[in-house]
Amino acid sequence: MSFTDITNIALMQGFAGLSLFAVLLLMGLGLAIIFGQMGVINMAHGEFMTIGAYTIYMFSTLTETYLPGFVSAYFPVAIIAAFFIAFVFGWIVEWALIRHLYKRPLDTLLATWGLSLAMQQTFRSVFGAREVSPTLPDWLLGSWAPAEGLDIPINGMFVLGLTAVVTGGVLLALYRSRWGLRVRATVANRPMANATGINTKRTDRLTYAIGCGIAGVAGAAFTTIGSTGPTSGSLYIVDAFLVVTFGGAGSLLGTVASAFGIAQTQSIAEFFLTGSMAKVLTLLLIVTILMIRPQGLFASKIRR
Amino acid sequence: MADKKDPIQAPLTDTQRRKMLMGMASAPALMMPAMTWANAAQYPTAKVNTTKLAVTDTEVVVGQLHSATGTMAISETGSIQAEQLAIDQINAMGGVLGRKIRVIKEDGASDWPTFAEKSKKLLVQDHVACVFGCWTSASRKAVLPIFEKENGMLYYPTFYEGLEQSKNVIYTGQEATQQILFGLDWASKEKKAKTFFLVGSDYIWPRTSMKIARKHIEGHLRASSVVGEEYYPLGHTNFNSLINKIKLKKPDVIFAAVVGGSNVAFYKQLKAAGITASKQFLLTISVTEDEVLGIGGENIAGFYSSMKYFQSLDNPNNKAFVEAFKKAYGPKSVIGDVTQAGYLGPWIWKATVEKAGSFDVDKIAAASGGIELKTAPEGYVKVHDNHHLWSRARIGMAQADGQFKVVAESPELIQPDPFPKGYQ
Amino acid sequence: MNALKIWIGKSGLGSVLILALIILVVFPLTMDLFRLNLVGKYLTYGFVAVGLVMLWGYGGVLSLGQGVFFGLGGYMMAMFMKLEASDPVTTKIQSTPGIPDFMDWNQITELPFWWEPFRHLPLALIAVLLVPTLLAFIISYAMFKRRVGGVYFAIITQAVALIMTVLIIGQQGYTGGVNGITDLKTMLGWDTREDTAKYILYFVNGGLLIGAILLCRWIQMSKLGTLLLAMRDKEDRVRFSGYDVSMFKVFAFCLAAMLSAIGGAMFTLQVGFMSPSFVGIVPSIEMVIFAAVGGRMSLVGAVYGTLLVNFGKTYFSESFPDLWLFLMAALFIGVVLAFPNGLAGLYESHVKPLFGRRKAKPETTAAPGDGTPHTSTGGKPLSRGAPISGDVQGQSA
Amino acid sequence: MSNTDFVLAVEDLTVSFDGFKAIDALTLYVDRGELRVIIGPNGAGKTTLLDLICGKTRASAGSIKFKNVEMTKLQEHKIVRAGIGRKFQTPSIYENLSVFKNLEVSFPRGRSVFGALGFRCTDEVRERVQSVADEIGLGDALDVEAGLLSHGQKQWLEIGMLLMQEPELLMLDEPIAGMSVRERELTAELLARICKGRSVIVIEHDMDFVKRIAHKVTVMHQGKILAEGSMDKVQNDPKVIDVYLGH
Repeated sequence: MSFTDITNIALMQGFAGLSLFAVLLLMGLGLAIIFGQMGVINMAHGEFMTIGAYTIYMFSTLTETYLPGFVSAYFPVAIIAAFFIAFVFGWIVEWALIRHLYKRPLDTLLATWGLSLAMQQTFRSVFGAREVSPTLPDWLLGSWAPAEGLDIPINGMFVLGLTAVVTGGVLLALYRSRWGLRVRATVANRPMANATGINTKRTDRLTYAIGCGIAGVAGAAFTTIGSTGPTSGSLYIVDAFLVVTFGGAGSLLGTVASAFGIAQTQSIAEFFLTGSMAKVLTLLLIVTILMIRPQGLFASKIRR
Repeated sequence: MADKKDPIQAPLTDTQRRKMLMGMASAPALMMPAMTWANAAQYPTAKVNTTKLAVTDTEVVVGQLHSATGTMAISETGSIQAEQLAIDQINAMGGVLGRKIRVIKEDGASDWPTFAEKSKKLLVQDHVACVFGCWTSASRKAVLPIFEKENGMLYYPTFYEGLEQSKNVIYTGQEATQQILFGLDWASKEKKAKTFFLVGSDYIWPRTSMKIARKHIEGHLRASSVVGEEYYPLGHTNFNSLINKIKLKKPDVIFAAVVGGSNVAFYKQLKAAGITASKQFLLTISVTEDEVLGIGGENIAGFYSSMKYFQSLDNPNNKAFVEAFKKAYGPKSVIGDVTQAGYLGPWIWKATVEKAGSFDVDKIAAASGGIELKTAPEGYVKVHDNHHLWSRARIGMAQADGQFKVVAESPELIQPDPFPKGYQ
Repeated sequence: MNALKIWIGKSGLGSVLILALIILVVFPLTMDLFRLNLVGKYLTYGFVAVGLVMLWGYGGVLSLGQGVFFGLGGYMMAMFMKLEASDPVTTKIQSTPGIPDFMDWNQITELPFWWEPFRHLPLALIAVLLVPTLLAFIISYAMFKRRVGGVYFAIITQAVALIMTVLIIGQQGYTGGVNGITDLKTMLGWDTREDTAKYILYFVNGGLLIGAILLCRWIQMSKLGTLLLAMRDKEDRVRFSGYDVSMFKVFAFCLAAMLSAIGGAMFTLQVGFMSPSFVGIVPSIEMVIFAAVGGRMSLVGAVYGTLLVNFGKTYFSESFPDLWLFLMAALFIGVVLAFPNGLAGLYESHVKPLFGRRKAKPETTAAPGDGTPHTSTGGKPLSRGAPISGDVQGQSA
Repeated sequence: MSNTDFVLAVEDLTVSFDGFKAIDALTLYVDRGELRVIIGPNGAGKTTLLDLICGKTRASAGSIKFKNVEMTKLQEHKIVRAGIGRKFQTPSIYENLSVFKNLEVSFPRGRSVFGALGFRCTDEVRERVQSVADEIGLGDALDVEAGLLSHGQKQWLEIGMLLMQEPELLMLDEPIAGMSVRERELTAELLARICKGRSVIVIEHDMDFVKRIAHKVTVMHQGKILAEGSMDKVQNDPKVIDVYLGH
């Protein structure tokens, strides 16, 4: 075991932490918007991610069948499509379901749980009970090896880059766009926002749909690192909730920080402990910190 | 109940259904050449059914208990299809003792208590003659006491950890030693492997398998050692830290028993970390053609899997089986090890009933030892007195198209040994 | 006699009586043992649902981790029965006879010390009651003292459920892992799998459940019940009337946990195994749904809800195997959207008016709302805020 | 600061929300048996001050002594049990309970979890409820659901709930908001009666009402005390006129 080897492992381990951070952040982001800005608990978040994953699958199948020459190019298009498909679906769900429940946040949890059951069964009926594997373009596979014994996963870098773009986009939208202004106004004071002519209903619908759209993007991106099947989304939902809760609802910065913290803890613990114990340790740490600081890492102090 | 649409067949069009029947029609000649056409009159119901099973002069009811929903539906779908295919083929040949088989399907919903509830329903309320079902160890453990208490018969298709033997279960998959030892010997001999890194999901089957593997590596292989042993929670999707640990140890072999959704993440991330077949030798005991569907052939090509059956097996039995299966479930469908084991269940049961001349569970349990099946897709199999099957072990190399190329095969049938001495 | 009648009417005992008749007389007379055993199993979930009525309906605190307590109770019972089932004679095939089989499979050669108390039934029973309650106390004390409530509390209980599952599955040498603790046979030599045992256990279970409902009813009628309701609507007012609000919530949480644990123990006894699939998030949410379907304010309704959902699940999954998940989903969404007060709310707003209102003499000590029409009319958010519905209703019929 | 004879001694009290000092080094003393009125423009920190005293908000610095006992670190219910009662700005009563229940719940016994379980409504409790109800003019309305009361009656009911606890310091946040002229008069009389034997702090905007009830007036502005003294003195203070009365 030479010094270079250890440096390489350390570098790769560092990147492993970063890439887990990106994964957690990306899966938590859509939820953070919906939960943090609207107070709605979207238990169907995982299934919206699955929508994204199946979008990639459909695109890959269609491309392979009809435009075999474009297999290397379909992926970015499919990710954008994943956003819009999940967005439209989110829009409909908000209209049909969520808008009736704004005053009862805990009930949104039950209703969206029912929704997630129905969505899973729909995936099963449409795509079959088995997992599928979209054909990924070659440029997304394999690793980038800048030096002997040092392999940086390309899919990890891709997810990291995508997360940066999406997070940046969300922050920009929230703090620089009219939609963001409306959302923040609505969060701060709904009646007042209404009074100043903001259509809060429309804002809510848009917010929910955007949250779902981001979930779709996350699901699409995760086809590069994980499975695509009817129940794939359920693998992510709890982690996503932990990230958002731990970060403190209503604070995107908190979500970023918490994703980073959880990712590093878990990734380092996994390296030095067994997988199961690492998971327990991470979860215990989260719960302990939440007990000391129940409002999450970042939450502003206000007069209660 | 029989006319109930089964979730797996539901998408089939009428044409497909017709094709499927045609496929079956060709089966009798192939499957049971020496078959004597039984007729029900020869076997009066009062004689063949003394324990109030759901057997009439024209019909025998059996149960099928798998997860059609929930996380395990991914894996269990193949078994459901294969068992149904076998039953349809048997019916097309005239049934068992002149009686058509009627199936009551129950959904275990990937939930062990549900398995227990449904198995009890099948046995106590429906009085089924036997049940084809279960996949995970946990579901089997949940139903086993019920089968023993209510004296039912379970045909269990999955390769499993062993350490179990029951009058009321026929294990048509391999117990752990049948699957593991040959593969390890082969790796040691052919691939000159000395250092092994063991990776598994965190539950009884991988843990027991790895225990056996470790004892074998340390006790029976020359100058070999285990350099790492890791377990990850079911459903774990991030393996980068594990991969770095593997890189740190530089093992000759990664010996893997990762299952479910984790499986896909594991192989995708291995590939992304530069661990591909050209650089690393990997032997798994948990990837069949079914799993490759989700993983993607390109992500696993070149790695090895130790099973008793691969879809690509070149023998007439298998050719007929694959053809019939594809006719029934579409040309793109694949057949994994457990799917084939599931297919064996109804045929073994039929042969046993005919040997015993009775549907009674006690008589079947007693008659099971020594039952032979010359028509099995995996080749000749025989039921041992301990209710497991003699079977061959095979090593397949994964191909990019999702199939396996068989590269090694045990010369003899391996005797099942659910309680292996020296491995506990 | 008349006084008794008034008291029964006032305390809503009439509905409890009907439920008791259904559980203890009607079901046993009309069902075969298999179905009765199923009902018995469902009724163990009823304990959880009743606890949730106290915690969620009355206390206004939603827990998504009740499975933890159900599971713990079940595991404690299972540990006792497993030790009894693992005597050295029956386990002589193992490398270490006399310990549970799964320990042997995991190369454990000695019974862990914390398993020892479970050799004794009284200790095991005490553990069934106390361990989950203690855990509930620790969790809820830390949370409620810091005013964690609502959505946050729900999510943190989810995290607890997750941790518990990972721990149980990860430590399979000590817990049986994913498989759980299976193949339980006897309790003090009494074979719990026999038909007579099943009947006895069913009645014990039913009796305990009715007892639990009566206990909760009594709590509801005490000042504590009034305070819980008061807290749900005007927490600050209660606090500034000199009450330690957090301790009341802790009490409600511990009560719900203890009830769940009893349910879990009864489950183990009747079904014969315990598995981590009860501890996780999915079963915990399902149990909340039972209470929601029955009516989150109604103890009796919660039991009906539990029975309805479970019968529905069994029936749908047998009759419409490819549609049953859609039907369950529709049930959940429908209940939340259209009938936020569940079956009990439906009964209050639609069935009860048909009988007319027999107005009892107003009594100062009676529950409020005396005979005035309820606000529980469908999807209005208001009706949830209104604490009065279901069998809280004192005087109207 | 050493012990004092004051029932309430607030010294150097400061609280800041994200840097904004809502109360800034405020010092205030209240005598036994005194009825103090706090006035000041919106945002002066009046309600925050009450929140701080009753523990609803935690102080960043300074001390609050009630009968020479430090209150800033105590939990809210302990502060209440020490003898401080607080009425909120909007009537905070249990709308779904009867007037009787509202008062009964406020009776200072059975305050622990198991105490509440074992609590019985004895004749002593009944008598006490009746007498308080008479005091607040709701003696005939005991069985009425509280939500059906008029706005003024709700205010009285909340005061009655506080009286049930027999506090030594009573803090009322805008007690006559939304009341008719007649109700205001009755409230003024009520306040005059209840400040016998206890101290009362009232926040109010209505100057006529203040004039009528106040023993002493404190004017707050931007988290600080601007002036303090009799109504006449305060009214003529040029600083006060400048920030408040003059506008």
